[in-house]
Parts: sequence; structure tokens; C-alpha cells
Amino acid sequence: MVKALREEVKRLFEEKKVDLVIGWGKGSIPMTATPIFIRKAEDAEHLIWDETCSNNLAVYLTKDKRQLVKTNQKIGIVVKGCDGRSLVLYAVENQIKRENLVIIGVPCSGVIDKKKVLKQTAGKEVISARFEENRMTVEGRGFKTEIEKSEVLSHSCRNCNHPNAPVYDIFIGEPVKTESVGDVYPEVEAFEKLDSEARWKDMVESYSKCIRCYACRNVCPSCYCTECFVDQNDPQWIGKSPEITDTLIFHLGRNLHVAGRCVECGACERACPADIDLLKLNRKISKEILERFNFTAGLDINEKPAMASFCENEKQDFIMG
Amino acid sequence: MQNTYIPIPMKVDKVVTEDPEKTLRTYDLSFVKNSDLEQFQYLPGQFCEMSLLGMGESPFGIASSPTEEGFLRFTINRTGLVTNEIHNLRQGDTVGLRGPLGNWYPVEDFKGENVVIVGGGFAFTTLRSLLIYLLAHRENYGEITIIYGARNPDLFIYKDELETWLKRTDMKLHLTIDKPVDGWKHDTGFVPAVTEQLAPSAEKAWVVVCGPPVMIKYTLPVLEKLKFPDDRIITSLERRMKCGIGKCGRCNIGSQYVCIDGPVFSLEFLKTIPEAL
Amino acid sequence: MIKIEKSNFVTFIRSLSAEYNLFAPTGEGRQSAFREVKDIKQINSQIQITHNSPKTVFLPQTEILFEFKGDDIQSVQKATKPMFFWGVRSCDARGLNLLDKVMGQSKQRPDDPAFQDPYWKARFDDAIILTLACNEPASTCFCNWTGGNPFSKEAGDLWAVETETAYLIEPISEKGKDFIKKLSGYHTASEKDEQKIKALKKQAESCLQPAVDTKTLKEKLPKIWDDPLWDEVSAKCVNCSACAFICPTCYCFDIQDEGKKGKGKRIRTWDCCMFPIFTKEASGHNPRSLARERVRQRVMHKFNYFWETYGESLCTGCGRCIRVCPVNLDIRDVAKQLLETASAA
Amino acid sequence: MIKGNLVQETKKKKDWQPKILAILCNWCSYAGADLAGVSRIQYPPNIRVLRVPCSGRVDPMFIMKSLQNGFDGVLVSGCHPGDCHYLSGNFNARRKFAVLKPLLEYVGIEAERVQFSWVSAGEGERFAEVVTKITNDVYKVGPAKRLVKGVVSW
Repeated sequence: MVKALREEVKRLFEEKKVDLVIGWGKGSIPMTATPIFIRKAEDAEHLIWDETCSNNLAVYLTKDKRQLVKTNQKIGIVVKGCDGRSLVLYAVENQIKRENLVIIGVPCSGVIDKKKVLKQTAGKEVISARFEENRMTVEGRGFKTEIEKSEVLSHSCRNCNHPNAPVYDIFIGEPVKTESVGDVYPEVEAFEKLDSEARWKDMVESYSKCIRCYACRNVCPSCYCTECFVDQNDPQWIGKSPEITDTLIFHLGRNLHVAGRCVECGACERACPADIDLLKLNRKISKEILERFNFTAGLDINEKPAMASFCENEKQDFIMG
Repeated sequence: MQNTYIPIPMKVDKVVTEDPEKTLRTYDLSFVKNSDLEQFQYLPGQFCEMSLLGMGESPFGIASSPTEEGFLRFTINRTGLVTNEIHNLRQGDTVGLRGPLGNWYPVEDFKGENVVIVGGGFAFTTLRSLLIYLLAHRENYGEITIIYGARNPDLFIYKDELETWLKRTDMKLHLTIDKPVDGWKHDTGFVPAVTEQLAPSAEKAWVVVCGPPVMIKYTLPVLEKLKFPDDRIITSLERRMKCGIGKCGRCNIGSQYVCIDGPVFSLEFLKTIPEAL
Repeated sequence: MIKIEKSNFVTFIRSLSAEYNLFAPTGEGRQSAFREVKDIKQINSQIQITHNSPKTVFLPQTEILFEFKGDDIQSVQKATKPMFFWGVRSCDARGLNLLDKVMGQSKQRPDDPAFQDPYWKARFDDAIILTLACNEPASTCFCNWTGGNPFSKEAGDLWAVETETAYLIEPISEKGKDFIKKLSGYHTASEKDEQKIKALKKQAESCLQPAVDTKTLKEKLPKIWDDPLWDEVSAKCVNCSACAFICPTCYCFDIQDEGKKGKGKRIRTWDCCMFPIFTKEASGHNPRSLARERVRQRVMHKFNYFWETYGESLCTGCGRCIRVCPVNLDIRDVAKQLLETASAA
Repeated sequence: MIKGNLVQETKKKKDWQPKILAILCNWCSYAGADLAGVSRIQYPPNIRVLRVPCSGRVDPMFIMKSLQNGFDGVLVSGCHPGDCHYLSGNFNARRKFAVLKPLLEYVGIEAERVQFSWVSAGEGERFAEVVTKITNDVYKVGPAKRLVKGVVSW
């Protein structure tokens, strides 16, 4: 698989079809891949593809990195299902020129969240990790454990219905067969069933861990405003300290800004240094949007985002009768 | 222990609107507490953090000179959150002040030498401070030449004082505006060009430049051409600041903090720092 | 050097509580941090290095500078018992000393209290830091790159080593000497214990990777100020502040007013040079508007600027940033790359 | 008129009165409120009105910031679907609210606090009903405690 990927990228360079390929390379610490930028054929050797490739690489086409797109370079980008959906979103929102991209799809059966591995080892450092089909073996000083991959799968991957990029130019290997996962939002439904007091308590508890480092926003492919509303100071929407209401309004505001645009890649949650279950809010919104508007972000290049369109006679049960 | 983050209270004594657009206003502040007045020792070139409780703080250069007693003067351009609010201040209102902060123009080194002051726009504030200081100790200094430019005649600050300075014989004041305007009796042209044309002598002289970044950028080569040595070209920098005491970390140029190592630097020094200019 | 048997540890810790507020490593994984300990059971001695550095106690993420009502300003500083920090690793103890140079002292105006941070001083000046030798450095640790050592006695007031059965403690600073003097009823460490320490130290050092001397970056970095390498280094950085906020020596902060005009508080809260607004001026001008400039700022501050001003590295090699970086931008790799390029330049 | 205004009945018992922000669109609901006024229709005095050009102008941030800064409830009211002065402003608003309302409930903000309605320029009476309903609803759930700045300390 990895070999095929490297060959393909090498070929792209040799045929002068790309100036740059964004992919994953081996990280410097266990269970971690890192984004790499390949500019010549021989560097294709550094590419990898496995369950540690958790970054959503689409993020490198916007924000501060926009110049890559602006320079009209031909960019190759290696994508999982969710990353591919981000590219569709970018195309819909005129952030990229589709013709300047060479999308290289890879079959994804879910990436791991290394924070979850750390929980399995009770915080003990993992020095080496090996992956087999459905399990992984982790070793540290004085311990060695086997973990089911499903236990440490990223939150976003557990109920993923779209493992393959919806649009691609090249696919490495065979697209993953999609079986409908059935109930896509089980944890959201479970949370909805709690009473309001319990829900609020849970929110306060998890979001007071937030240190406002904005890693969630900065790794989010859908968050590409040149100036984020938290950074505006006249009016200043959000206080800068991690006071709980400011923090919550930041997260709610961010989630509302990506409502109908979030591809649920889970990059935010994996990036969070404070271990907050950030997808809990995103997925609630995605669920509402799916149920109400029958819309899922990043699947169709010709479909307008949910919050940028409307139907005249749609359900309005929440309006006072 | 003294809490350096707590501002001292100051009373607004006088408000002068400097331009017809009302974007520039000059405030004379006096000390509410006598003890603060006694403690406040400063020299031209230093700045203060002006503080409006509930709105925040902003740094401003002191436009008055220590030789003028009993008040501090600040000229403030309305650009952001805090300055907008400052513009609402009336006579009798209270504001907070922290300072004096930063270093100052090397007035001791100027002694016995000629001083050329090149200024642009509303950055003339600390230059006024310097000028008043020099004039108060007139006998200590040689020739004093001032080149002061603004986009149009309206945008000069301290217009009354400019009038009296123009009449003085112990100093030379050149005023210039960017484009010719009917009735304008003085020079026309950008500050760098006018400086080149007037060609003040670099002989036994120091030059102090302060103004918008573009002006500084184009004036410095002119001064070099006029043979001013780099260590005698003095300028004052601006960066975003918060604490003003070298702790909060944002105003650095290289290893130097504009708030505590600066804001006054010599060109000789700035040339060693790639991100300074 | 005195010896506290682990069986006596509870008594020792209890004896502290009369005079000190005890802080120690608590929690697990990414929630591990130095917190005030009321019950000895809260102490987690299994932690190699806490996820959050002790900085969070001395320079909290947010603190109130003062409160105001009308024009009336109230300082909110309260006198409390001094803090006793149990189990600070040598990298973090060093980090606190470096922070003290910036916050507690002022290189430029050493004698003027107006340039010292009163909040920092109130906490740090009386605190006793016990530096606990690192028997088992993590794979991300690189204190040996920045002049540190897992068994370093360079920083802190007391220095301790944990053996299987006991803690061996000796004073470092004057404060530490006074502290030890007041203790009674503990044995002095034996020759055998000293041997044990030597063996542990050797073992700890063997956990570390071979050192790369980052000291030379001080001279080398200015040479490659404009090198295209910075583009490469910063390419994957997404400009969040995870690295800065968990860093034991990143101290930048913002000052903000909260509340309304007439009533509220002035707070300070951590800020980070990775954010574009950090340096954005009211006019809209931003001296560091590009990602590469901001990444360069952070690296230069750690490995060059701080050297220039204080003659030390601002990186202590704790490795926290390596663990939290969402894109695995490894500072060790950056340092290596920079050294290579600079040496070639 | 709704009879048995809960707020007024219990007014003597407790001093607390809900403070509600009513964000009204200029063309319909604001005019509706005006009509209620000139027609001397009684409704609880608990609302503070914020006039906006269109319900489409209402950023969810307005609502969250209001709750954070001390309002006990927020009412947003615009033109009936199809009547928008700007043709589709209220349709866009409706989509925003369709997501915002369940999201706020999801994080534990009481459903009663944030409500939406359509009130036309001719519906003075309906405006009074809407205000009475939200006032009663908010009164029942009591003073806002969640998402209010400064309540949970740090």
C-alpha cells in the first residue's frame, strides 16, 4: 500500500503533474505521523500511510498557508475520507481551484487517537507501538500491552460512514467498502437523554479544562477565516481568559461557524492538549443538520452548504406557535 | 510591596483638538496625588501607559518636557478601542497612568553639539518634549534645526507653538507638507526629500528622527548620505505593547524590548537587528 | 544529605503543612499537574514529568491584577503561607529560575521595584522548590541538549533522589539550608546511599539520547535569519499555542480589562507569539504577520535572544511541546536542522 | 390577552423579575410591538427591545452574549416566512435558529430561555401573547445561572 503510494507520487513528479505533494511522514515519536511537503520525486520515499496519519492535511490549503494555493502551483494531496470531504467543502466555498489539485485517495479504516492509548496505559509513556490487523502492541518501560484498535480509534472514526474521499484523481488500493454504520450519533443521543442540569455540569467540567490554545481551531480545515471572531477586539466578542462562559461561547460560536461545514474529521479533538471531547458539540450540530435538512457536509461539489441555503416550507417546530 | 500594575490617578486639565477632523487631541494631565508628582521623574523620549479602567491601556509618548512643571501632555490619535474612549474624556475626568517607561533621548550626549530634529505627523509628541527641553537649557546646545512634515497643514500638531518657534532666532524650524496647498508659505514635499534639500550639516551634530515607519525608512538613507554617523542618528520605535516593563514579551525586536531597552535606539544599534526597521 | 525512609514520608509531608502550602504532582496523563495537596494520597509519584509545568502555579493562566469600582482600585493580593513544591524535575526547576529572571527581576532596571512583578515575587520569593532527580527520563526528554541533566542540582532549594526505600535530600540554596536545619529526627545518608545515587544517575543518563549542543545556536542563528529553511521549518506549524502554554518557560501574557466601565477587573492572561494578533498594532500594521516570522520568533527567543540577554538557553529540554504538538513539529528536529544549515552557511 | 399573568400574580412574593432581551426585526415585529403599544395592549414590562433590520441579522453570538451578560431570556422575532422585507432574510435566520436552539439546550441552557417567533406588523395582540409567554416561561425556570459570566469562578 505505502509502496504503491510512493510509486504513484514519484510518477506524478516525473510526469511533472505536480509541484508539491502534501502527505504524511513518519513522526518523531511513537504513534505519531507528521505532515510532510514533498517537492521532488526522490522524497516520495518519506511518505507513509497507516492508522497514525491523523492530521487533516486539507488545512494546509487555507489560512496562513494560502500562498500555496495562490501561487497556482499544482498540488498533490493525500487524503482520507474526511480530508477529501474538506476539499469538497473548499471547492464549494471557492477556496481552491479543483483543477490545480491532484487528489490522492487512500483507503481508511480509521485512525487512532494517541490520547486514548495513553489512557489505556494509565498515563505511562509508550516507547514503541506496533500495529497488526485489528490490534496494536504498545511497549513502555516495564510494560507491554495489547490493545484492540477499536478501543483507541479516534472518536470521529467510530461511526464513520464516509471512509473514502468523495472526489479523487487517483486512489491507492481499493476504496474501503462502505457498510452503513446504522446509528451514526449514538453518543449524542445518549447525552441528549441526560437532564439539563447534568448536561450543563458535564459541559462545565469538560470545557473548564480548555486552555484556549486554539489548537482545535487552527487544525480545523473548516475554520479558515483570516480573522477569527475571538481575535476581534472592537467589539470584543469573547474574553481572553479561560473563564468558563467565555470558553464555552468560544466553542459554541466556533461550532456554529462550522455548522453544516464540519466534516467531522476529529482533528480538533485529537489536537486538544487538554483532552476535551470536542466532537460532542460538532456532532450534535451535524446530527441536527442531517435530520432537519438531510445534509452532510463535503459530499457533493454541487450542493450549497446547509447554512447557506433554505427551503421555504421546512420544519419550524421550534418557532413559538 | 509596590504594585507596578496599578496606575496612578491623573486629572484631565485641558483638552485641545488639534485637527478639524478631530482625530488628534492633546491632553494635559495633572497629578491627583502630590506624592505621585514628586515621584514622577522623566526625560524627553519616555512614554506612559494610559489606562481607562474597563477599557484597557495604551502606550503614549510624553509630549511635555520635564522642564514644564505640574502637568504631563499627551497627544492621542483616535485609532482603536482605548483611544476612542480617551477621545471622550473631558476636562475634570480621571485617567490612570503608569510610567514613566522606557529610555530617553541622550540629551546629556547632545551637550555642546548641534541637534537636528526630523519629525512627521503626530509622532512629533516626544520631539516636542525634546525641543522644549533643549530650549529650556538653550545655553548647553549648539544650533537647533527642526524639519517637521505633515500630510497637509491641518495635520500639524501644536500649531500655536509652531508659530512662536518660527519667530525664534535661536532655532530654525522648517515646515513641510506633502502636496502644495493655496496659501502655504513653507516648504512642500515629503520629509526625506526636504531633508535632502535642506541638507543640515552633520558637523558636530546629532539627528533625532521620529515619524511614521515609511518616513523613517526613507529618511535614514538621506541622513546617511548627509554623512551623519550611524551612532548619531537616533530614532524612536513603536510596537504593540501591554505591560511596558519588559515582561509581556510582544514588543521585542530581536533580543531587545522596545518598552524597556527602547523606545529610543541609535541607527548603529538597529542595524544589528534584522527585524527592527 | 539526609535520608527520609518512605515509611516516614507521610510524617515528613504532614510536618510541612504547618508552615507551607504543599504542591506536588497530581493527576494522570494530560491532566497531570502541580496542584495543592491536602491529602498525601493525591500525590502521584509515578509521573515522569507532569503534563502541565509548575509555571501554572507561579504564573497562572489568568490572574486578577486588580479590581476597580469607579476610580477606586483595589489590589487583590492576599498573604498566604509560602509554598513547598515537592517533586519538581530539574528542567522545571531551571525553568522557574529562568522565569524569575524575567518576572521577578529586571536585567535592564535591576534595582527598581517598578520593574519587578509583584504577583510573581509574592509566590516565588518565599517558595521552597524541591528538585527531585529524574530516575527515568522520558523518550522526549532532552535536557542534556540545553545544558541540563536529570540529576542536576543547578536549580531549586532542595535536591532529592528517590531510591526504592527512601528519599535522600540535600540543600542547594540558602533557603534550602535553613529548611534542612530545622528538620530533626532524620538519619544522614550513608556511603552506600551515595553509591546508589551514582548508579541511578548513570542509569537515568542512559535513557537520554546523545546530546546535541544547542548552545552554539546562539552565534549561529543570526547568520541564517533570512534562510529559506525557516519556510521549511514553519511549513507544518498551524500556529496554535499548545507548545507555549505547556512550556515551563514561555511567559508572554496579555493584559485585558473585564467588566464594564466603572466596575470590573484588570486581568492578565497567557498570550502566545504564535498568534498573529500578538503583535498586531492598532493601525493594522503587524511586524510579524507571517507564520514563518512567528515560528522564527519562538525559536530565536528560546535559543538566541535569551542567550543574548541572560546568557542562558530559554529551553530547558523538558520535551512537553514535542508531546502536545498537533502536527509533531519536534523542536529537536528544528534545532538539528538549524544547526546543520547554520554550520554550512 | 392571556389571563392569569403568572409574573404579576407572584410579584409580591418575590422581588425577582426576569430580564428579557427582545430582538425584533424592523419591518414586522418591531412594528407589531409598536401596534401593541398604540393599541394599549398590556404585556409584561420585562423586555428590552433591540431593533435589527432583519431577523437574518441576528448572529447567534448576540444571543449567547446576552445570556452571558445578564439577560435571563432572549426572544428573537421576525416577519412570517414569505413576508421578509429582504425576501429571504428570515429563511436564513430560521436555519440558524434551527441549529442554535437545540445546541443551547444540548449544553444545558434551559429551552425556555431562548425562543423564536414570527410576528407581523399587524399582530399587536400576538406580540403581547408572545412576550407574555416567554416572560412566564423564563419566570418559571428562574434567574439565569448557567452561561452567566462570573458565576462559575476560576
